[in-house]
Amino acid sequence: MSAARIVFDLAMVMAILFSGLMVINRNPVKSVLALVVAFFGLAIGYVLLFSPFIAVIQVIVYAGAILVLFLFVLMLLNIGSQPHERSGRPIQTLLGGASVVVFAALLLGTLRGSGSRIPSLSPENPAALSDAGILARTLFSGYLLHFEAVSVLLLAALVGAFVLARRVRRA
Amino acid sequence: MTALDWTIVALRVAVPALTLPVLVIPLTWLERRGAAFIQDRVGPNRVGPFGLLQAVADMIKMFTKEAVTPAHADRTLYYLAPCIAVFSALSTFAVVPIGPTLRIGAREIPLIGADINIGILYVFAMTSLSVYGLVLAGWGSNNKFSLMGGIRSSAQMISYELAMTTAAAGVILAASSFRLNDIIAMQQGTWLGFIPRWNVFIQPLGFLIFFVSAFAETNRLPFDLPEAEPELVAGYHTEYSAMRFGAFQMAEYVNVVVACAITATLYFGGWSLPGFHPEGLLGVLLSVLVFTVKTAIFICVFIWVRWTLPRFRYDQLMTLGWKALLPLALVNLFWVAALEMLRLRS
Amino acid sequence: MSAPLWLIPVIPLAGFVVNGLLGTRLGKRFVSVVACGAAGLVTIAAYTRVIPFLSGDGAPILETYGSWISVGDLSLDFSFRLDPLSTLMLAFVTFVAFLIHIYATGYMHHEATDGGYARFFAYLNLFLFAMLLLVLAESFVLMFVGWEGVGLCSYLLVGYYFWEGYAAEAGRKAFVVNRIGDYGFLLGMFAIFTTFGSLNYTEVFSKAAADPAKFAPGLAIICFCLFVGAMGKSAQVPLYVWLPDAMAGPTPVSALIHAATMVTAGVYMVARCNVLFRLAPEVMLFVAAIGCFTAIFSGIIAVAQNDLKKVLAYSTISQLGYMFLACGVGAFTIGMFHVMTHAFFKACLFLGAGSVMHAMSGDLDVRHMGGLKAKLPITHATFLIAALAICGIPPLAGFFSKDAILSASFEHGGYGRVFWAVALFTAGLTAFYMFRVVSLTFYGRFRGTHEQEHHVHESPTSMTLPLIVLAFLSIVGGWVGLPAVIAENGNRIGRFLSPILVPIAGHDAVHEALPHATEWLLMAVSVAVAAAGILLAWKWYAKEEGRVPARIAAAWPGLYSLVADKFRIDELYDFLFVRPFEWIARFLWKVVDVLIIDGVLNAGAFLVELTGDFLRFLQTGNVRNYALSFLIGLVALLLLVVGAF
Amino acid sequence: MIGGIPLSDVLLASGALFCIGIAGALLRRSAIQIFLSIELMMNAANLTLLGYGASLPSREGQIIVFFVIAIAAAEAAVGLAIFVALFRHTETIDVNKIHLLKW
Repeated sequence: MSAARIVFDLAMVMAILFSGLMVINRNPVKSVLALVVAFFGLAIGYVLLFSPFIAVIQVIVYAGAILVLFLFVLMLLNIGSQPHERSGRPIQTLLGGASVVVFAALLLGTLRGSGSRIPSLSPENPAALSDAGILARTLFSGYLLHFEAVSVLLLAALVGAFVLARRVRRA
Repeated sequence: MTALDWTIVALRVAVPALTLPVLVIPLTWLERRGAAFIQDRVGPNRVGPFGLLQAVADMIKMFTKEAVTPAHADRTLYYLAPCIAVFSALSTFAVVPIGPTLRIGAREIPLIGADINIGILYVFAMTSLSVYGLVLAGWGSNNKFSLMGGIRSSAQMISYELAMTTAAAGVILAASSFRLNDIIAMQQGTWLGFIPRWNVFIQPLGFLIFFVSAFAETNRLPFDLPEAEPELVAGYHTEYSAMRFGAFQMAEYVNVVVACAITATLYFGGWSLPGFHPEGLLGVLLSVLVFTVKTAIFICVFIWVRWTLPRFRYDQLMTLGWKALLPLALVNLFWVAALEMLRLRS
Repeated sequence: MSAPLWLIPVIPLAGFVVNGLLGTRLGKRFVSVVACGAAGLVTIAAYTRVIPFLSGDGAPILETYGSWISVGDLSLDFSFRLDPLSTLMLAFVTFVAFLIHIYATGYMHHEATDGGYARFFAYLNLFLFAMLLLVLAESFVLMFVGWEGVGLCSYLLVGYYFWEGYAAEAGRKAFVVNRIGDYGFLLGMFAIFTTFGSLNYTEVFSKAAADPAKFAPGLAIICFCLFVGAMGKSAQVPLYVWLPDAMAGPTPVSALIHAATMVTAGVYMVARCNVLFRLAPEVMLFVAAIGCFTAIFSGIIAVAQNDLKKVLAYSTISQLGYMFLACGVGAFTIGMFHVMTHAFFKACLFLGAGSVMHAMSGDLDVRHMGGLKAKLPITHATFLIAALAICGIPPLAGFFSKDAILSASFEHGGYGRVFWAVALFTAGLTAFYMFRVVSLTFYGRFRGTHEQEHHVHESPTSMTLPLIVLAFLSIVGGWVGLPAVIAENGNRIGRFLSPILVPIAGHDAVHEALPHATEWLLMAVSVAVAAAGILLAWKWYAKEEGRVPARIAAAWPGLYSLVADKFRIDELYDFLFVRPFEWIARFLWKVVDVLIIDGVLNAGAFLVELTGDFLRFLQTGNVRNYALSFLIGLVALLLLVVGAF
Repeated sequence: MIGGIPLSDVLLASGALFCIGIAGALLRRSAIQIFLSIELMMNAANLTLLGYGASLPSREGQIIVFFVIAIAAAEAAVGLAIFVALFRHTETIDVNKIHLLKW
């Protein structure tokens, strides 16, 4: 076991644990917080997968902006812990749980069944992947149109969010 | 790696992590004396010569006071908040180069915590985490003033992060690198023999925006809306006392130091000076001194501004961030991009 | 300095755009300045081309501005043509339009500011644009654009008082009847394209002229279809019924569109296609016969009308008949000559009628008028001059053109003599009904109400000035076409227009001129007939105040009412066409649409609704249900994939 | 192996996170937690992309993740705006109680 693998696995275990906490917790604020930690763990994993740029973006955008936005909304609307009450939809819950289990089993089965198919092209120097400069050059040459399209999408989202969340004043 | 290597790595991490909290002590003194000077008062002058030990006394007081936890607070979050605040403040400094590479024999010791190739992005990432400390303090205290402070800080920090990052993007563009050492390297030398090749001379607008945003990011006056005393008692840390309160104070001062250090690095050449080529141990120490002086100057500006300017209203703060700084930062970015294009053409 | 041809239609178009978009905001004065400015500018621009052309050799000038349509074999350019024919039209269309624009500023002055005024002038400018496009076009298709454009403007302007039911109906009628003619024109264009493979004048005419034997068989169809188009636009029997109703529009519109310019487009088109028509002698005969019949038919109707503008409308139809008669007997240049002189005196008459109407507070019934000579001296004088001109009293404009038509049909031989006789009688009729209205309007005693008498006044300068100019042109306008017997080289317009009659291989254009004595005799006869008509009308209506006609009407009440009711042609059409169409429409509506189509749709809708009634239970509104079904689908897909392993 | 990390570890972690995300989205009733679970699923997908990207090696993985993060930001902004509007209207975040869009 290499040191990288140990760190990676630890980070992943942390991410999985806190994701579970996120799902289980009744307090949405703590849920968000658990997810922040999970994402932080994922970011560590990303660094080890030679994607430090993505890792930092992950922290800046997800942890630093999106989840803060969640917190902001929760605090703005003052949504605290939700009282525990029965779902009243047992079939939904049962069927949902069963589907998740089946899905997980299928995933596991696929992974195991395809163990030999996972590409094991030994990369000569995957460390080159972590160079943000080359990544930028790839992004801005081969994917410029996509980049611009995403920027337009973000603008649309900005306008949309503004329009949706605006308090309609009745004259 | 030998044990010596490990020791050096540990030192590179530990020295800033230990120095920065200690720096809070002289800074508190500086702040209070500076305030007194500006307000034409005497200031603390009883404990030690010129009251120099006043801050130490304060610290002892904080450590020994009772740490009250409000009855209805969300304990987890309440305890976690100051830790996050200190953590994010301290971890930011890991990528700031405080001097050139030190050569002792065949060994090269870079005077930087971690010379990663996305250094400046790391700074922003960590800064963006610092908001959690404030927000969770606000939420966990279960106090409406704290909550208001928390809400304010989350909106304020996200807003100003935009302007700050966009301003810094100008520097990144000019340096073609996220690495802070590269950014320092590109600022060495002079124009016309006497103007240092500092970014501040090419991008004065960018510098201004970055510096103003830094005030908002560190919650310092005139942008200390999350803790605005007249409205919110003490904002997000209303319910904190003793050393937990001290942790927030410490985080604030560390943030100030880091902001000043980053400003000095991005716009004023960091540890370098034109015409100064550090050689040997002495040279490296002089470089560190240069860096310290530059940072100290900005810290003084921070203190000066705090006691000079009144607090903004919240809507003014938002208007300034979104409608003035962000567009101006974009203008700056276009300007730098145009310069780069010209440079590449010629 | 001369304007490019494209500028000429573009100027009024600009006026239209400005007035149409901004007119209501900027007030009457601005609208007037823009509209009249556009008309004036276009007149100047046109004359910068007309005057050099008059002194040139008459060779057509083509200006091409780029490709317009290029589909398959069809290739059309945006190109304009300046030749004697279009020069003539350009010269009088722009000038008369300018005068009428000025007149209209006075006439429409009492219009409400809320859009009506600006709308009127915007449409007027648009009309001018379309008319100039029609005139300058180098291809049938571009001409058709102008042709439809003037039709549209005619519709819009006839229905100008759209809130009055009759105006809207009249506009609709004009549009529908014109559509029949346009359909003919379209068919004609299709036939031309299949026959000649082109729709450019130059190409079509040169091909036809170069090899008449090859194309002659198809030409009868082509010319007939084109003439149907001309019949619709130029109000010939049987498609004339829209023109009298079109008098519902404001009087400047009647003068400009329904007398001077648009209605002569048919004549222009026939003259333009003279090469084709000359190769189809049977259609030529048909044209002449229709023209001749229209002339006398509408002349008779005019005698019994009491509405001043209606009389002028029927007179216009009659005069258009003359023009087609001229074309039909091969005298295209004379037809165009009459188009020009008619534009002057008929515009003058209409504007005079408008002036009278202005004075009479909108009343147009000649039975309420009388003795207006003293109150309206300028209107009276100009109206009288124009009336004399239309009657064909020398040396006024109408005399030369009408006399030329008469002698042309006389010398045509064969049926031409019959046409001559009918046309001669119509000339007398024209003189009679024209002077009937002149006498009833301006002489005798006033027969209207007291308020009207009190109100009667001469029109403002902006209205009388165009009247004077047009009256002057009604006098001198004919002097460009003096017959050879008066001055050897007097027929300048004939010589100027002669290049449009492209020589056709195998057809010699030589015809023997009539002996001078015969010509003098013909002139004398026509003048005498006209004078007789004038005198009779004068005696009956001015001196005896209509006692004789009243007795005649009383003696044959059936005949009188038949004529007064315009031979009940509208009723006939109503019975023959409109009613059957209504039945068909009713059938399509009640049976085909409501029962069959709606039935099918409703049945389909019912089925969909039924399905929806069951399927809607799947839509619970609960997001988690949807997410669950989504996941179950995913699991199923994954199972499928795993199974395929 | 990617610098010492087997790809199967990456895929296993990614699958586990994805399943947790699905379970959260399906079984929780708080709209906020459903939203968070969706974000988590997206991150699980990102992890896979980066894992394969590093293993191939190819930069496309990072680029796709870059776009996914940008789109997630847009989605979060609009989603939260909808959420705010909805909450103002219904005063609840329980999706079982928000079922206006039905027959």
